[in-house]
Amino acid sequence: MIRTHRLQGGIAAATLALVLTASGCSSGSGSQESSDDPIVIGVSLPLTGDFSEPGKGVERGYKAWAKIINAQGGLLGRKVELKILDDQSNADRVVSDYEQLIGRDEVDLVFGPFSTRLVVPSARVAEEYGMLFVEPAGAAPEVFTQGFENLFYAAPAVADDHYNHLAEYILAMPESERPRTVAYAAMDDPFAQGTAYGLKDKLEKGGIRTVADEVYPPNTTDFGNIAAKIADSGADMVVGGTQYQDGVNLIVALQQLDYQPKMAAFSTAPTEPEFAKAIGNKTEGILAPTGYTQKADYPSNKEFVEKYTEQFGEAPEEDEANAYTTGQVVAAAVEAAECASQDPDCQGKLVEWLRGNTVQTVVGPLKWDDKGRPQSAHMIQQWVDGEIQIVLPEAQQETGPVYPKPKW
Amino acid sequence: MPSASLVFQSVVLGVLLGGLYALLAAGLTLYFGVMRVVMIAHSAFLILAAYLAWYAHRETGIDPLLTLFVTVPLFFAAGVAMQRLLLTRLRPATLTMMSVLLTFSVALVIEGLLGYVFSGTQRRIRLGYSSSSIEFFGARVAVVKLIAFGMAALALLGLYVLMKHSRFGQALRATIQHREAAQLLGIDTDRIAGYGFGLGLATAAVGGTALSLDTTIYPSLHWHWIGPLMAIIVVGGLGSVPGAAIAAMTLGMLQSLLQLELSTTWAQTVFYVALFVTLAVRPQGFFGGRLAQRF
Amino acid sequence: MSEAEGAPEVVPDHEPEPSLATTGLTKAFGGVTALDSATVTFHHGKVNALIGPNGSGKTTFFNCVTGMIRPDAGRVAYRGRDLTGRPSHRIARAGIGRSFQLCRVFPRMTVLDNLLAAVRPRSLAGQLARAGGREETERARGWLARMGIEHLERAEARQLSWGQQKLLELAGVLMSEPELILLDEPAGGVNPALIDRICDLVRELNAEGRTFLIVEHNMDMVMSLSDHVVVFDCGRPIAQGPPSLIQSDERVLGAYLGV
Amino acid sequence: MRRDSDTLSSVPFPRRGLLHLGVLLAAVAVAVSFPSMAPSPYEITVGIAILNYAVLSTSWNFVGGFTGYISLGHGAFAGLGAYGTGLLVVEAELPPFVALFVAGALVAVLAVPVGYAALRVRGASFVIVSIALVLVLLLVFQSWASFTGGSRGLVVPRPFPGMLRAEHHRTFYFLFLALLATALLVWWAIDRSRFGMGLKAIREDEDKAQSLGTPTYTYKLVVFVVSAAFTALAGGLYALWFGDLDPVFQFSILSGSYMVLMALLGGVRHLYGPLLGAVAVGYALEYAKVEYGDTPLHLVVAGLLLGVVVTFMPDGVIPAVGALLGRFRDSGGTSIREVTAAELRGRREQSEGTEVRDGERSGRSA
Repeated sequence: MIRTHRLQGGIAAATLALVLTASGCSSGSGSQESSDDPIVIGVSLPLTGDFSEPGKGVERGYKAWAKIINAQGGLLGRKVELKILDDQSNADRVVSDYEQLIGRDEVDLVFGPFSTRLVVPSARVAEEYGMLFVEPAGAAPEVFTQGFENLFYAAPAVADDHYNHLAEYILAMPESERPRTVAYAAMDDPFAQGTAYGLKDKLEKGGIRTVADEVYPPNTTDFGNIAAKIADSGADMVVGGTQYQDGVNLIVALQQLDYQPKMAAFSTAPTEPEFAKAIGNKTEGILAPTGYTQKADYPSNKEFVEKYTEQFGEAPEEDEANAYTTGQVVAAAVEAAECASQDPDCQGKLVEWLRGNTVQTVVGPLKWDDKGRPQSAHMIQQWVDGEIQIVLPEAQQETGPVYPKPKW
Repeated sequence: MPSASLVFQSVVLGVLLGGLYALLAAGLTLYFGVMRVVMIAHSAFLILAAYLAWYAHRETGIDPLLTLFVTVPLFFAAGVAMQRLLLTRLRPATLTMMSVLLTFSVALVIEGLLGYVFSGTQRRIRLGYSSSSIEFFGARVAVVKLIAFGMAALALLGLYVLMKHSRFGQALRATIQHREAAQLLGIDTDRIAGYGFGLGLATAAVGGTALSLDTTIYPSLHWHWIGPLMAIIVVGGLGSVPGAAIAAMTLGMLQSLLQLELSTTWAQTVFYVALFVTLAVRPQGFFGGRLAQRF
Repeated sequence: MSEAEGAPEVVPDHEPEPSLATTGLTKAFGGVTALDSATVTFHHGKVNALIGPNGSGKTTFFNCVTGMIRPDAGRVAYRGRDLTGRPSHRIARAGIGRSFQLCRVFPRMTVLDNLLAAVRPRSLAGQLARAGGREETERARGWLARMGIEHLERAEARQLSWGQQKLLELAGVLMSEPELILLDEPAGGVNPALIDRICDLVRELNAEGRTFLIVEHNMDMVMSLSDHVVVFDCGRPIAQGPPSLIQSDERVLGAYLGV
Repeated sequence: MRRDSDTLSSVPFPRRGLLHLGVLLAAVAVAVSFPSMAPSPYEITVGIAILNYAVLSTSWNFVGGFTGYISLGHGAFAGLGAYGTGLLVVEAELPPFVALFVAGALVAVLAVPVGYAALRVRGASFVIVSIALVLVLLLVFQSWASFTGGSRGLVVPRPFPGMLRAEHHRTFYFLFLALLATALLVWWAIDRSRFGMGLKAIREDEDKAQSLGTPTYTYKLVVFVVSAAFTALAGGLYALWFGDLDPVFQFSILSGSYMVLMALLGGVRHLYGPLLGAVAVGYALEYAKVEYGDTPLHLVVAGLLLGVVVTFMPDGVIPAVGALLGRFRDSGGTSIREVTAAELRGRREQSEGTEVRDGERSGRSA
């Protein structure tokens, strides 16, 4: 019996020790500003788990930005240093990561994580600690309706507006030519659904009928039934609110059924470099919105593409570009406000400056409304002659849009 | 109201899907039969086999079907080893519960290692015939789906012949029916249980290869499979291979048909609804034998 | 009923009061019929024995009457009360306790807790009350003392020898205050000295008013102990009566010797 | 390893009680003073996470520890508690803490039919149902977007709107601590009750327990409901603290399996087992994240740990360490007071009986 309670005592002591070490190992990087101290920027990214692929893309974009800006002498004469934590694509972790970065590690600035699901919880942490929160990936409408005052989305447009140019183009066609019926299929994900339903709203307003509307969970691997319903609807146009692999699967499943729409638009997937091979090169005529093109002639973009390619051996994609844009936006604010620390005055000045100014970035000039929504639009690309090319808007087009789309 | 051709298309898809479910559920049933073990890692091995097929195809360009010559014996051996080295270590009194945890931990390890080696990226085999299809009474059937179904059907048929017409099969069935009685008949039930386990895992190898032909794979995909499979073996009656096959076809078909009217997500719940209804109304399963009564 | 309750009521031999009785009890496993319309009555206040060759359905009979398995057909009654298809805890609460063929105790509980776990609180408050109150602990110790294993009360049951476990199992059954006690092979795997001890216990407990139904292969024990013997073969009774009669019954010899 | 129930069979001596009390008070003092010692709010959030784990695994242990039924799907009850609380606040506009308890009660009610289906047949079906419950709820909460918010998530408003974040963490730290204390108290009360004795008998040998008159089905169902209710309260409190709910994270098999791992690691038969396991696993997870953050090896580690615990120390660390200490004390000890002469004699008898028992065991396992 004595033994028992010794043991219980031991357990309590061990618990105590663990808790104390947990609390005792904090080592803040210090918040005093001097020109020798680097500016530490805290980021949490999904480097493992469901969002790890785009998460790693965003990481590369941030790293490229840090390298380029340090080569130019840093920010306010101080080097920048990234502190990147892995949130395992998990909302609990992402919040705890930003708590750690802001509370324990006392970073000077924070950048946003990837994916809408993780942006909202983490933006709340930053908001409540009064930190500026510029993020590269929360495009869904929900992000901007939470009442966040410190949040800015560093890309040309929110998800709903990705297809704006396409909607205008379709509605401008003569009634007799334009597609009359549309089938939608969207992944159950705020971003992917946002793109498809943004277009749906606009087309329905223009009198174009919806004949199929399918939502599938992110873990769907078999698209046979969804494709069957779309093909059966005989819609003139198919719109996929897709990420990468589900887009590929959906297209292959549609091709297996020999469904031939007059127009086919999918988000994300068609812009990926692997896409053509993945669907057996049957890409002809597929449309996709994109917020970024390596060919854009904004001055900073040339530098970005060149140096990024040098660093990573391949050209940057949209995720990388949006991360880089985030860096550019924060940097512009820091240079203007001439401060970079957790001090509420400083963070307040950063936020205030972004509210009223336009920033030149690799995706073009960006400015935001009072909720942090960017005010530009996405370009529309199309696979023409085995190559993905910008077709809309006309000002930026590399080739004219092809309609009706050839068989795939 | 969906058109007749769409309904027919769905029926065809349901049959094709049900075939794969049936094969995999047969494997789960074997483990349960010989060892009273609910093998959570079954679907993790399924995904592992799919990854091996994908990897072999990517590296060497060989047809994924050829990997069966390696994965089937390999998985059989792994099954025997797992039974001999891991499951026999557990105390008989708590075997059912603890084996769930043990196989669960195996599933976690496989998922983690797959993620470590191949990353979390979704993968898909690109075959020349990926998007080709054939016409079947007005329904379009993808060639890859047909191949997958054919593999499942062949494997199930093989299993059936093995169990019905071989001496080993007789011993296996005797062990499943009544272990003590089988021992009295001079059957080395431990050895048979090991082989039964290996056989179960071999179905995962076949199933995984079939799966890799037409769908995307990623490390955590196995959770997506284990739920429906467990529901199937309960509905079919734990321990009954024919019961599992019938339940698999029925539920696979139901899922496919329900998708006509419901969203994909809602349609998936059919497995769980069937599971709960079965346990509440007829816990021994709808097609099963007496085994299920006490488990 | 407790040990203090004195001698059993005297029932004339020619008109025994029925204890456990079954009518047409049937149970099949797959294609094998383990119980085939068994109709049998045991006597209240007596030591009854159920014998028969291996596989004659004795254990299945036990399992059916104690609710461990559901019979396919037939009825079970105890002192006129229908118990057919009741779950086994209800049957236990009706006053029927049992031991198991391969003796079953709670292996990782202490000997004393093994007995305390057999206490059956009747009210909600009783359920939530602390286990092992003074009264029930005393009662448990009393039973352990009677079994001669009181010195082991704090050992875990799995640490006990086979024979000690048999005694512990019996003590546990007694703790649940049954009127009728079903013993499945009480002498199985037990040394002769302990068999004698068990026989004495059964006699004492019977004298205190408990009815017994014993399945046993040890014929000496059955014949010396029991008042009434039922012989099973192929899932049904083929003979019943006092031991002296049974010993000379041809059908019994046939069943046992295959004559 | 002896637990409180052993005190039944021994004469308590006051010194031991005092020691127990002292240790308990010290532990409480540390737990209570922790937030004021934490250098930043981050450490408090780690404390909350560990407390949350501890409440969850202690709640799990009502079923797992007492009855031996392993539920891999307790994450479902936590998720239901979280969503129940959130939806009651958002949709029914109940005050947050009223919503919390209403949600707990609703989950308890829901646990009845679930338990009915899961517990009717033994063993395997229970595990299958527990896993299926998580998977089906994930599907339902994703699909029923008009009610649950689906994959867009559900935002639960802060219960204390004006409160600064650090203060918010501190408040919830104490709320979680109070919930943990309640769960431990109830577990302790059941452990020493006749009800608990019946449950433990079920864990040991369900048929036998029933043949002795224990209404096993009812007992299992009751303790299952209690367990579900506590798990739901933990989930609900978490929802109020965290604020953002997403079906994918709320209905996760992994979170359920962590509860099992923690309880098993600490020792399911011990009151403090799950708590200890939660501290160890919670700390290990934090450590693994910092050290090996960007690989999915944490899954491998969790899997291996679970496998090792299941295979080699199914009773957890506390008994394993206890046995080790016991051996140590036996070898050096001259004053083992609790071993009486009678017990020593008993041990001698046991060793004589070993052969028979082994024979018996293999017979039973066959």
